[in-house]
Amino acid sequence: MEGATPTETMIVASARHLAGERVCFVGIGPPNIACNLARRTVAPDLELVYEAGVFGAVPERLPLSIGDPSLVTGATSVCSMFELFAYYLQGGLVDVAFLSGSQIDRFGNLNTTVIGDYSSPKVRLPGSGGACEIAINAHKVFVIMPQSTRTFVEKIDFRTSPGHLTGKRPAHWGAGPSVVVTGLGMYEFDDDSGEMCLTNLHPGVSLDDVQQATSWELRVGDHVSETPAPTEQELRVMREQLDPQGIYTRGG
Amino acid sequence: MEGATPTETMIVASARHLAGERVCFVGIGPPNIACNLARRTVAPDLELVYEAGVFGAVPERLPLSIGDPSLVTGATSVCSMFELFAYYLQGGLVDVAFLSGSQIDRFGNLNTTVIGDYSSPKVRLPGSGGACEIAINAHKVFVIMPQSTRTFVEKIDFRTSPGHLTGKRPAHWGAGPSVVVTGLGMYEFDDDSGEMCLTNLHPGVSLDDVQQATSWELRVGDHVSETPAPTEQELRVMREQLDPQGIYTRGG
Amino acid sequence: MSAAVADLVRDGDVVAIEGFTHLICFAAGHEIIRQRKRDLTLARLTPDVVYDQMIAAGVCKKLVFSWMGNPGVGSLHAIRRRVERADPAPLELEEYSHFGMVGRYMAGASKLPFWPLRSYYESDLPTVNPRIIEISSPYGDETVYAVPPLNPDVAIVHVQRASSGGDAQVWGLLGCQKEVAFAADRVVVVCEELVDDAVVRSDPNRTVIPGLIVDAVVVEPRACHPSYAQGYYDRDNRFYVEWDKIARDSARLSEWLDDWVYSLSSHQDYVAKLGEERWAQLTPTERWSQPVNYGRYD
Amino acid sequence: MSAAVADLVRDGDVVAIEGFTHLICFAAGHEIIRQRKRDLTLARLTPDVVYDQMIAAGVCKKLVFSWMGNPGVGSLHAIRRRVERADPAPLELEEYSHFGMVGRYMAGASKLPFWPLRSYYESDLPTVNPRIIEISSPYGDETVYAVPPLNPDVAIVHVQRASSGGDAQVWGLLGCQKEVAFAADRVVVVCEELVDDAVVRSDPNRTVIPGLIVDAVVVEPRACHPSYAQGYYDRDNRFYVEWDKIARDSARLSEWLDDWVYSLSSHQDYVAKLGEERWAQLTPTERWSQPVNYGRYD
Repeated sequence: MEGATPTETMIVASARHLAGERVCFVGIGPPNIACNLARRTVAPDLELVYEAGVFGAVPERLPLSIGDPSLVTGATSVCSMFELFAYYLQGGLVDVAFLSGSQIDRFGNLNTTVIGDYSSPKVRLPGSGGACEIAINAHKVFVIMPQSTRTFVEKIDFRTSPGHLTGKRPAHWGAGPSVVVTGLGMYEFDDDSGEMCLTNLHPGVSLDDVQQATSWELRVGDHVSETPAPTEQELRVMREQLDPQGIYTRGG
Repeated sequence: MEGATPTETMIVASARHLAGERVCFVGIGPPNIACNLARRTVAPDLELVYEAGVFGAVPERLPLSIGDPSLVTGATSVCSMFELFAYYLQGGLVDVAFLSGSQIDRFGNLNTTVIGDYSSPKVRLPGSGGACEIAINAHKVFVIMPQSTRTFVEKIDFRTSPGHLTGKRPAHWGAGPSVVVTGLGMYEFDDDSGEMCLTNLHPGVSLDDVQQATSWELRVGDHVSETPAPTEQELRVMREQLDPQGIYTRGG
Repeated sequence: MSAAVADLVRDGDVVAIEGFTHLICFAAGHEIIRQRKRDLTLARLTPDVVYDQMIAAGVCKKLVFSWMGNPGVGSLHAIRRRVERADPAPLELEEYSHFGMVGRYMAGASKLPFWPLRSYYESDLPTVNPRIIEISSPYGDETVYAVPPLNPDVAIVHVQRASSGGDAQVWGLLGCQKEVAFAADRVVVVCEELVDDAVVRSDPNRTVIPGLIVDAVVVEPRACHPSYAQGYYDRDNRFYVEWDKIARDSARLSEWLDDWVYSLSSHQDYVAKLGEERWAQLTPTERWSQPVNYGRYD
Repeated sequence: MSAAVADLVRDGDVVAIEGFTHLICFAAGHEIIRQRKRDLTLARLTPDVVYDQMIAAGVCKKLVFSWMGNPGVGSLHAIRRRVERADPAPLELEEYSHFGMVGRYMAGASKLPFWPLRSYYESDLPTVNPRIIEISSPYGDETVYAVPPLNPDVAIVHVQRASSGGDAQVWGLLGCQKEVAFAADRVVVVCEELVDDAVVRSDPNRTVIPGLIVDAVVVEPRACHPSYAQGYYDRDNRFYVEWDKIARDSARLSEWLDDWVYSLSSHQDYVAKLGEERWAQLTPTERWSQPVNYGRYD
């Protein structure tokens, strides 16, 4: 089987991190593939929650939007968006939520609103959607996004979703970003400083590569491991079942 | 056909007052019979709302409780109690609501909580239920209750549901009590003083009778009419269809 | 039921057996009496006959409510004796309106520190319950009232059908079954029928409670008598009328508890004791919903 | 549709065509374009392709929203041109999060002066939208954020089935169809199928909107294309992908509006123009819910 693309490695690494988790708030695209891969490998009991109001989705195909009809048919429960946000998310039932962003800073604060000034933006991005309340209320957050000096920035242009702020989060929020997975490596957050810290390099990626793709001086963990390459089984599930057209995993 | 009992006259008079109304928040007992009588006579398009979460009920039998299963089968809509109270009542869709009470004062303030002191009551009554929010949010309130010096009192022991307070209600509430129907007569409220004012005496009832059954000096309208006696048709619908056992109308 | 109550209801707990006239789990109340739980705070919009029975049996020290009565009949005499005459012991009350209680469960379910509503203005309720507080709108002069969240230790919720995983579906009056379940720390789902997961999944919009938040699933048909389960059995009005006479007399009430609760080992005994003739009278004819097509998307 | 839009949508109105990915009434958007309405404020959680079309056509001066994008594909280029380059005119934005928008509709529907939620802490959203305000809990130190009510002048809500009186039933994703309808002054219900009142009344728990609040009922099958109606047709992903190319180029976009909106007289023409082959591809196989018994109580 052909070797993994960086996106595939990113998805597989995220999926493995879902081992032992129960309730996952899913976004569309790579997080969705990661969650469905985890259900077929390390987390068979994972329950998928979609902000459109679905709990316990069992999609028969790769959902192409956050509200795909395949998420509804055969699901455990469909409720109003109010109930989903109030009872599941704000009520504290979501163990892990996936977020992404166009910019992230060293504390895991995310921007999905604008590049440039808010009132005269260079690029107008989608905005919060549910991200702001997800970032605050989910027990923990997995960030999955591409890495470059344009995305890993010293200062984000707009804080849509709070991460570890400037080091610490209020105790009555969820724990915030716990892992960041990119196409190059993985990061966790230092308990004391709240700062992103490299824990893994994906196969073939050097320390220099990740520093080159980061706008600040990267903090490196004491023991940086190489991410184990995606297994044949993981690649097969992903390529044959979850994204046969390669829309998300191979830019198809 | 046998002549009307005071309760029957009270119910018929209330029903006639529903002419032209659209959405009515119904209580159990006499109000329920009045509403169903109105649907069969003066207000065929009246929609019945029950606090249990029912809109557009078409009960095939006389409901024996506020949440009788006959209110559900065949109804237009059943929603959560939150939605009923928030969207229908608080949202301003209820034209008329029926309330009752163990005590009422001249301004239509109602007590359904305690007789005596709250912390060591002589008689513990049911409490508000939905009455407090109904009194505030319905466009207008019809009060239906028996009349005596124990019920028509100078000062109520507990204000469960605000009427015209001490004369005026805030403008952003519903208009409050608009009519009081008892077994003896009917009352409306003076626009300026907010005070209850006799408008009708039921057949065979004298002015002296109603004053004897009232603890304050009763205000009497300029033109007190005699309530037209229940017609044969009204009595027949009530006795044959709505309360064949006479549970509410003849104390059976 | 016996195991669920033994495991999940603890002395001193705040317990809510909800259901607005519909789906009131009397069987759970009886089991709590049988297990002689003590010092419970009982929460419920409408303490009715089941709470009169529990309070008479001495399981409860405090009642949180919005309307107490024997619906369609009259008073709850055991509760009134305790409130009016401390007979045989006082009963603490914490009182709201219906919408206030609904809001309390919703705040509890949503982890909100308060719930706002347009009620209580110029009522005496806030003067006797200082937890009902007037607050200002940040957008103008208007005020609303706030009620605090209610998070019961245990919610006992009856439903028509559930899967073995606890995914529960309800039709007819919904009451606050969903809100109290999401608000509670521990949830017992009691169902008329256990169904295949596929039945639940054939109609996900009908699911009111996900198994995720359920700690025990009890299959106990007819557990709501004399209350009712839409489509399964009717309200037994005769019992409500009889209860008025039973509860007026504390000796007669004790006798009733002996005959119908303490001397029976389970709700199945209670169902049998009522007799098939009574159940036949309470069974409605069928009236099925028209199904809807969810479509298969693969 | 033509009459409903002519009668109920007025220049300068706040209009909400809701539906979260599901039941988005594109046909209503096209009719508004065709009737050349002007100066509308468009509200919607997720301005997607339908609002990109409407905004490109010049019906809108302001957008109230929480997430703008072509779901699963990318950006909305007509909207971005107006926001980033005022091309051809500026577009005013009022921005919340999803839960904030949901809360705004709920406050509107409930006549509450604000809606509280646990969001926005330490986000920059309140700094660019001063209507998002931090408030204190009356029960302790905690704060929450408030959003103001949103009461659209008109809500246009697509549903699967409705009676001629406007009682409307929905299954699958509910979005905010109920909340926006109760919040709006005027409501247009657009349905896939008109059904007998008896069908609605066979399953009252499925009714999302009562006819009481509905001003017009429009029967317009397939009105959600390229969005979908659960059980009736699938999302037409090909169109979403194509839109990305069309909308990048304002000349091409104008041409598309000419071909698919201005030159057609109704949505029936649009449906026919897409062709039966396309519709056949979008039709799912059947998957019916298991019915429930409500019982007849007489």
